[in-house]
Amino acid sequence: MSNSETVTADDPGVLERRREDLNRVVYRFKQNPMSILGLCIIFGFVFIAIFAPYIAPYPNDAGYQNQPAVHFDQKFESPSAEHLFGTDQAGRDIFSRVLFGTRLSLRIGVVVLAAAVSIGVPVGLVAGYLGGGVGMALMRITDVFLSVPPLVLALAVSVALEPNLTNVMLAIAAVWWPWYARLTYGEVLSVKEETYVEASRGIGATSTRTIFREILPNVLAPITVKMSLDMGYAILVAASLGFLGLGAQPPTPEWGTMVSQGRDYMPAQWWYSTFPGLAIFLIVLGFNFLGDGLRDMFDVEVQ
Amino acid sequence: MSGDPLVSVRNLEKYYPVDTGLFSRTESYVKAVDGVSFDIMPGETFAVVGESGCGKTTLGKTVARLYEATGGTIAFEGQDITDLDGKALRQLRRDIQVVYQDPSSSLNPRRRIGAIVKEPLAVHDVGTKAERDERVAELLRRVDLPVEFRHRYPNALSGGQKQRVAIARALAVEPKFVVLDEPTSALDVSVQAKVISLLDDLQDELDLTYLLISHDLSLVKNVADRIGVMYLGNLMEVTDSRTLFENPVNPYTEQLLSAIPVVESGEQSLKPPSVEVRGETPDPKDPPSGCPFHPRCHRAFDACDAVDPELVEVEDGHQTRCLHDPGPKAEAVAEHRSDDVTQEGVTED
Amino acid sequence: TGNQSSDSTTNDSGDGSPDTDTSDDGSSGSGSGGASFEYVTTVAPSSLDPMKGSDNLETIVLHNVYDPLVYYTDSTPPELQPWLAEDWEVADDGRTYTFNLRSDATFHNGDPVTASDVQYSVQRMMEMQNGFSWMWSGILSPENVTAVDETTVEMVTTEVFAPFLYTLPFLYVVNQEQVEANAASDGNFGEHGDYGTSWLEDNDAGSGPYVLSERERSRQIVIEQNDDWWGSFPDDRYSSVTTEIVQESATAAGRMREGAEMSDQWLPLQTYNDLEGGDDVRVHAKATFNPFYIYMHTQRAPLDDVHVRRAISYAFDYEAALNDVMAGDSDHLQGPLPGAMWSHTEDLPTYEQDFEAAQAELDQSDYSASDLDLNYTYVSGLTTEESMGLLLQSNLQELGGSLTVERAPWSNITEMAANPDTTPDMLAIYLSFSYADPDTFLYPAWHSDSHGSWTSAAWYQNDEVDRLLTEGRRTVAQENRIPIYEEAQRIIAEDAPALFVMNQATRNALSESVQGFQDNGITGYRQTFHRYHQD
Amino acid sequence: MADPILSVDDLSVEFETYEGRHHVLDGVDLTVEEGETVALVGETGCGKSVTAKSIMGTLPRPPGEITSGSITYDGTGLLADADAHARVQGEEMSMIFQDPMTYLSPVYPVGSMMADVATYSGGEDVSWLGMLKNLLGRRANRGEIRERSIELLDRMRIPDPEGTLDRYPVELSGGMRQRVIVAMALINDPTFLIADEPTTALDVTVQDQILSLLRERVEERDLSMLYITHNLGVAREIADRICIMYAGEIVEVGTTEEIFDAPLHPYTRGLLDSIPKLTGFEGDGIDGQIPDYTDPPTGCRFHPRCPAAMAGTCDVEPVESHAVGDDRAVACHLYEDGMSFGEAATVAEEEAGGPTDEPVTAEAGGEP
Amino acid sequence: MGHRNYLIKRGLSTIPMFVGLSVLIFTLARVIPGRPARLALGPRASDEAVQNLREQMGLDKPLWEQYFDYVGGVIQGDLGQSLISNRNVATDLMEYFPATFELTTLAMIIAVFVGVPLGVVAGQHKDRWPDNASRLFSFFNVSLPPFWAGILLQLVIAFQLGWLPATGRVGDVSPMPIETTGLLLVDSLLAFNVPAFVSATQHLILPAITLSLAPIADIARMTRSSFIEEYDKDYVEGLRTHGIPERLIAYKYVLRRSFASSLTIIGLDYGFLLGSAFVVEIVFSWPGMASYGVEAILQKDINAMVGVTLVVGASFLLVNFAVDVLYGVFDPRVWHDGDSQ
Ligand SMILES: Nc1ncnc2c1ncn2[C@@H]1O[C@H](COP(=O)(O)OP(=O)(O)OP(=O)(O)O)[C@@H](O)[C@H]1O
Ligand SMILES: Nc1ncnc2c1ncn2[C@@H]1O[C@H](COP(=O)(O)OP(=O)(O)OP(=O)(O)O)[C@@H](O)[C@H]1O
Ligand SMILES: [Mg+2]
Ligand SMILES: [Mg+2]
Ligand code: NI
Repeated sequence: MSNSETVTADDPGVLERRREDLNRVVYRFKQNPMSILGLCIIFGFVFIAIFAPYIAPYPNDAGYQNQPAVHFDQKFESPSAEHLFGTDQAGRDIFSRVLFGTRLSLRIGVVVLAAAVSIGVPVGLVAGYLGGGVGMALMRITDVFLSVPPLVLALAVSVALEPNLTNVMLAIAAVWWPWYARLTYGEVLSVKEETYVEASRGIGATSTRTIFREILPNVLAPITVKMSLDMGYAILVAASLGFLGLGAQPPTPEWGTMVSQGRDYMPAQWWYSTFPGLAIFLIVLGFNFLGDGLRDMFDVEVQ
Repeated sequence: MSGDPLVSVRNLEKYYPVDTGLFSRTESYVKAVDGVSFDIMPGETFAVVGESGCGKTTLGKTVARLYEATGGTIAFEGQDITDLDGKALRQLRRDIQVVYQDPSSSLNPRRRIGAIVKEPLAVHDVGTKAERDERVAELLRRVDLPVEFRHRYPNALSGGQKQRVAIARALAVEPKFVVLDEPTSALDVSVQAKVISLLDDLQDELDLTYLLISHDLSLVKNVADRIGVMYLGNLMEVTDSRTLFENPVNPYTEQLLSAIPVVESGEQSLKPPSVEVRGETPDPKDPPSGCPFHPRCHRAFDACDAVDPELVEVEDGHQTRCLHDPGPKAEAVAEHRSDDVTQEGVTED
Repeated sequence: TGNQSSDSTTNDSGDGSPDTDTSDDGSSGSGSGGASFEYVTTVAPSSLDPMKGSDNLETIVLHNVYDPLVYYTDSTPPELQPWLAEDWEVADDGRTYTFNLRSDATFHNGDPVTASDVQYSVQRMMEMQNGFSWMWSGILSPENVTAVDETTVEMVTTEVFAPFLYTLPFLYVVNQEQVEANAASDGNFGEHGDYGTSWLEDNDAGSGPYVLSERERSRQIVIEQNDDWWGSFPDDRYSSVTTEIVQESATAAGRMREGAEMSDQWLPLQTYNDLEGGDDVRVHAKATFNPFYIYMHTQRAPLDDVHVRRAISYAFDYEAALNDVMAGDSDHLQGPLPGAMWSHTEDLPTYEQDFEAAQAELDQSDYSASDLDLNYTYVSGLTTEESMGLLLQSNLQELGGSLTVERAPWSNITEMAANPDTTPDMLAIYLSFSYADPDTFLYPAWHSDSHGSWTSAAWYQNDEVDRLLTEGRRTVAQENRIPIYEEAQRIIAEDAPALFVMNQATRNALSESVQGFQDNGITGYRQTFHRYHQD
Repeated sequence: MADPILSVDDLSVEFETYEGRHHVLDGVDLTVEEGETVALVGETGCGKSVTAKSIMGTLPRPPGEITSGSITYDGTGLLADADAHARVQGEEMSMIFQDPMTYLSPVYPVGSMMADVATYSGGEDVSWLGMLKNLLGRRANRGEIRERSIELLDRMRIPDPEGTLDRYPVELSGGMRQRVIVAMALINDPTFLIADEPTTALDVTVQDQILSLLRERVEERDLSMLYITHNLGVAREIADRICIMYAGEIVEVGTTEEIFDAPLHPYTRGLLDSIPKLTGFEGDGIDGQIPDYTDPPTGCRFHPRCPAAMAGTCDVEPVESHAVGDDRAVACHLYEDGMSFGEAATVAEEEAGGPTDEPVTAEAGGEP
Repeated sequence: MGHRNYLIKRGLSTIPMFVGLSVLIFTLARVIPGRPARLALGPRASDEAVQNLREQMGLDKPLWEQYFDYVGGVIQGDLGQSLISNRNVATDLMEYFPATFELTTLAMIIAVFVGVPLGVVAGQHKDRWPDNASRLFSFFNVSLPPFWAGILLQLVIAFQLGWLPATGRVGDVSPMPIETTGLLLVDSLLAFNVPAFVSATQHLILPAITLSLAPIADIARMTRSSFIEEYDKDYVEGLRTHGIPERLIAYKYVLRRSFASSLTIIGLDYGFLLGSAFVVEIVFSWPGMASYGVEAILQKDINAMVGVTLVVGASFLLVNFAVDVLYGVFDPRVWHDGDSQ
């Protein structure tokens, strides 16, 4: 007992070790100014999402607190000090709606990826680890999903279900998991070749233990990177569905839907489409910057 | 040799299916291990040497039950373990451990040394948490590593240190039999020497039995009690280490020995007279007919490409696999032996 | 009762010649030389089979290529005028109709139009069960149509159905011989094979003023003047009409500016506003028969309480709806019927925004404002309906209730409305119009027999109204039907099973040069190109 | 004696990485006489390849940087004059690499690569047009080059040399590939050859074959060769002279017999002891590991591992190379003042006896 | 293994994918709530009529039976009747697919011809300004929502500057070229119909550019990273040591391998592109399969929906097959996969 205590006394200390790790991460990260910019953009959007009610000049125009407001008498006002991004066909402040739209987009991104990862990663793990017929079958199924463009499949799924927001998210997740399955599968295949996996079997560990202790931690890096890149894409696909008329219900502001509605009023009311589109662009850009930085940091290649 | 062997391998086979493409239902195999038999006595070091791709690793891992044998039997402490599975197999793993060739890839880069060494204890649910920690410290000390290394990640260790960690892990559950798969081939010589002497000490101390796999004849000569020389999935010659160097009877052993670069002038005299080494190891998917070694053999004669020799005992405890010592296949050889051809007559095909 | 004035229906607008404003038959025969007319639309027709087509663009083409027995005039509300049938009479039983066909009508291939063609057309319509056939299901079956002689057809309806004649402008007469000759042998209609359906997509078998000359799916449809038409064209007629299908309203607007003659009525309001400013384009806006309702689910709490429904009706801001959401030229509906329909009565309770009245109604109900937690569903993509929902949402909020606005694709909405449990609390619907009779608005919406259809999404159940509406159908003479419908309207308006929001103005953009356009409010009959001419 | 064909003087190379600056080579001196084979021997990471690359002029810069020293080839200073370097590299020198698996382009038949080497080595540039022609397979002296290649492969004892030219590297075994690489290095008749561990990845039997091929070729053409290896046995077979390198420093130079029969430097001795021999093997290896180049030990770089390290001297004072007889030099404080091996051994004995066996805890470096 | 074997094997492996695809799509289409028969007949059709149509369409049979009927039809080129167009879906697709094909192909060509050089330039100048500029450009491209990018292009180039038409596939030209391939560019060229060709090209430019933005970025990124990776390989060092000119190394050796890696991305991107076409065609009123497909999906026109998705999936599979074949051309190791280690 005393011995084990002396052992810990030699120890550089957990905190210090953590800091060391962190330092390295920070160092790699600092090398890449774009990823810092990305991080800033994302923090910016998260900030906006949290504090939207306080930042937005007309929170009710975005349906805040279930007290949606309309001002048909102010419809289609062009951008001004009062309405930074102008107003829409119901006289609502587009600026406020764009700000509130952040909440939805982030939520979609998070939910979609959480769902996609929780289906795709286990499938990939199992297929990769077991290999053989089961693995083959699982991956063939995955490939079938992959052969339909995500947007098309999501469109079909979200129509098959009732077209509300939850189902849109489900639909996107349904087309997204195969990418994670494939990525995980590929990673598992290469990690599986590592001797430490065999070693784990060699000391008598069960498959589950091997998968979770030895394999999973080693495939997390590319998955994390892909997730951060995919946040942007998921938001983009959701916006595309919104654009095609499947998205959040009014008056909830949804960027894709706004772009789509604004299109009817082009080019006269150009601001209607332009600003929500810009928001999508920025947030996706932010996630791409970040993801790319992470990719450099973890030094992994994901598609 | 006396007493019962700890490990007894009979006619062990391990074939890898080869995908030969269109429509064929994997009828073709790489016969990585093709009918190998040997015994290992308790406390002894049995070494297998051979060139790259000859099936050494496959043999070692099949014996350690990491791979399923295609045929043959493996007995451990007199008990047939060829078909153990499930819990019984996991139990067996406490007795049989493996140390791998590449120390970098045999340690999970995302786990700390402490956790890696503790893993077998956790798997087999040995002791309380405190006891396990204690045991890990002890193990690290035993392999001459500072105890505080337990908090490091493998990539902060040098190759030799990693290999020590791997050894500590293998020893954690007090195995009786350890398969050492080229444990030092990834290390520098100055480090290799240390690891080898560590393994040697451990063997004496813990009463371990080793199956040592290596391609380095000089190394093997110094550490092994008995040696098997392997070529294309077959054991070509098996004997104790002194005899192998003093009196090699198999032409392949001769070639191997004569090709060793030596550093001391004294060594030169221990090598057999220089023979010409020809060709390279054939494609294991498409092995030659007859004796697998005949296309490269400096002593081949025309029977060699027709008759596959068997491992026969030429003297007590000294086996070889060559038509010059034909054993039961004598008649078949005689049939083919039209003339006393030794050198010419066989060409690569 | 009403078996008296059967012939009174025949008389309207005289004597069997088309109501071309300029007359002189001499010009009609000598075909070519007329101008060409470009009609721009954003809607593509799915079928040009006269027994399949039923929506906007389809009927536009069908009306110009096929002749029905009777035709609508271009007045509002439209009246009936003789067409293939020179005259007709209704027997005293109110069920037997005898039509005398004109003898000079020929199909485009030269065959004469005969009574058996009419009989065949009914048979084809009712057996294919597609397109407009719902109008006559349960009312007219093929075996009750007989060709008395070459030019006399007798139809016997299964029961008295007063609007029957008003439905006949949608029954196109096809050339039996030609259709049968071109029918594919394998199809869904037994001995009739495919009933000629695939052939009719690219060819016509009609006798109308124009001949289908070219159809390029999703691009254009060209119809050319029928030189042998029995009727007459105005002098400066359009001898060929090209319907150009464009995808975008912006393109449609562009085509108009570049000199197209006319565009359809489905462009966004904004586009019409933009067009109006232009030089040679005028936008014709008229509120005819395009009522917009917001149904309230009368069988679900709290909307099952008439006071709640009235309270909501008082809470809605009709002013904003008509002037801010719309452009100010739509009408506020008074009760269920558009003002232009005969039997509409001015003397109905009309709802204006009045929160005091709303509150008063609410006080009389069993519910309080906080119970008003409702859902409003509209058709995806219809911005006006969305805006109306948002407006209602803010109005209800003011009242103390709440409303969620939901969009659903049209295909889902019809599904939802089939079942009272899935029908939304409030449903925004343009009650599309078919034949020119009050029955077309009232029966499908308010008679309990119509429950399950999207037209009846209020699940309204009032025995008195049921009785009146049935009686209205059974009463043949129009003057006798008027009081019946007035009474029904009054009850419905009092019950407020829907917000009678507006009768939306229909817009058409026309080139300044086009004359003869009259919006009679009937789908397809607006675009009766043989009535148009250049100035 | 004539001037050496290659001489490297006081070469220091550093690398800039995110971990900091690596001081890899620290004053390397090296000479190769005409017609001589010199082996550069040392363990992994000691800077052998960096030395070779510096000589060939293919050191990646950045991150590498030559901070001092000179390289002279046949009287020409190479470091000062990039053009001369390029010319010498192309026309006079050639190199054989360690890993036969990765030093051939996987997407061209080996013949195509050989032809390119034959055509372009010499450093002349290629025009876009020339490249297009090349890609379309119509270079100028195609037939001649092909013949030369076939002949060379044949001399490399490659069965079916003609067919081999049209094969892709994947279709060849490791030994075959290594022969092709050797052939490629020899195709333009270089006068100086650098072989960077050409047999490390091969089996002993194949290694034996390649070594005898190389020996033959060197003798036949009177090539000068710098042979890099970590295998003392191989060095003994091929080299006339051996340089032992440790952590970026040449610690000992001598003829092959001298090095093996009477190693002077403690490292050389340790190394020799560590090698398992047929005659027996009692060696214990050398404690510790190669130091971290970001912060190399002061004084003698070997001192933390040296059993004979003299506290106060070895860890403080930089070592100089001391000539011990002709052609023989050793960089160790023990041999300061021209001490002989015997004397040094006594000193070493004393020193080693003093501070007992250091536990492995003291292993140097290791921090990332 | 020989080349032919590889091709056949690779080709055969797409068949189960195709079957899987059809099952997936088919099932998805049939579980969609909403009764297609009712939709087909219009809102006021009688229940009886609906029931009849259901029987006609076989919707009352068990799902697997419907599937086999369907597959039987597909084999004969019959994709079932479209509810919205009242035609066989195959006929519809023959009409709409060429437009989509023309658009996506041009977009892909643009993407390759811009993306690859961009990636090479970036790779050659790693971490210097051309690299940073090219990467930034790529980031912008992938982040642009295609529908929004299209709208912006329309706004600026079509509406503001008036350089190119905003929507549609061809302007008001007569005579229209006769349809032979369905690809307007090809048809008009075949007919030497210059005005039609010019107009078709003008109409094609904006949507094709919009579609190509994201793949440009992807291809550039992939080319860059594989170029850099390849540039780091030992054999490149070897070539350099032998004094091979840098240009030859870069363009003969490195580019060939890195292009092979980019090819995989090109295959995947084609699928992505078909997906984006769904929104881009809407924005530009492009009369292609995607607009038809969106309509079909929203209107629950199941046969059309299945048909469109099948065609999209099949194109994707085919393109990827082609890519794999091309991959073998650029990297011959593929043919010898399994020949030797
Ligand atoms: N998982 C596998 N699938 C197919 N073939 C295999 C597999 N593992 C090994 N082989 C083949 O079996 C043969 C023997 O391989 P093995 O790894 O046992 O050789 P080895 O003697 O250990 O070689 P080395 O000295 O290179 O480690 C080789 O030809 C190898 O290609
Ligand atoms: N491009 C580089 N960037 C950074 N460090 C480098 C680079 N090349 C070499 N080094 C460092 O220089 C040191 C010497 O490397 P070098 O390749 O010369 O060793 P070596 O003696 O050839 O070893 P081996 O026997 O493993 O080939 C190593 O520590 C390595 O980390
Ligand atoms: Mg091995
Ligand atoms: Mg090296
Ligand atoms: Ni092949």
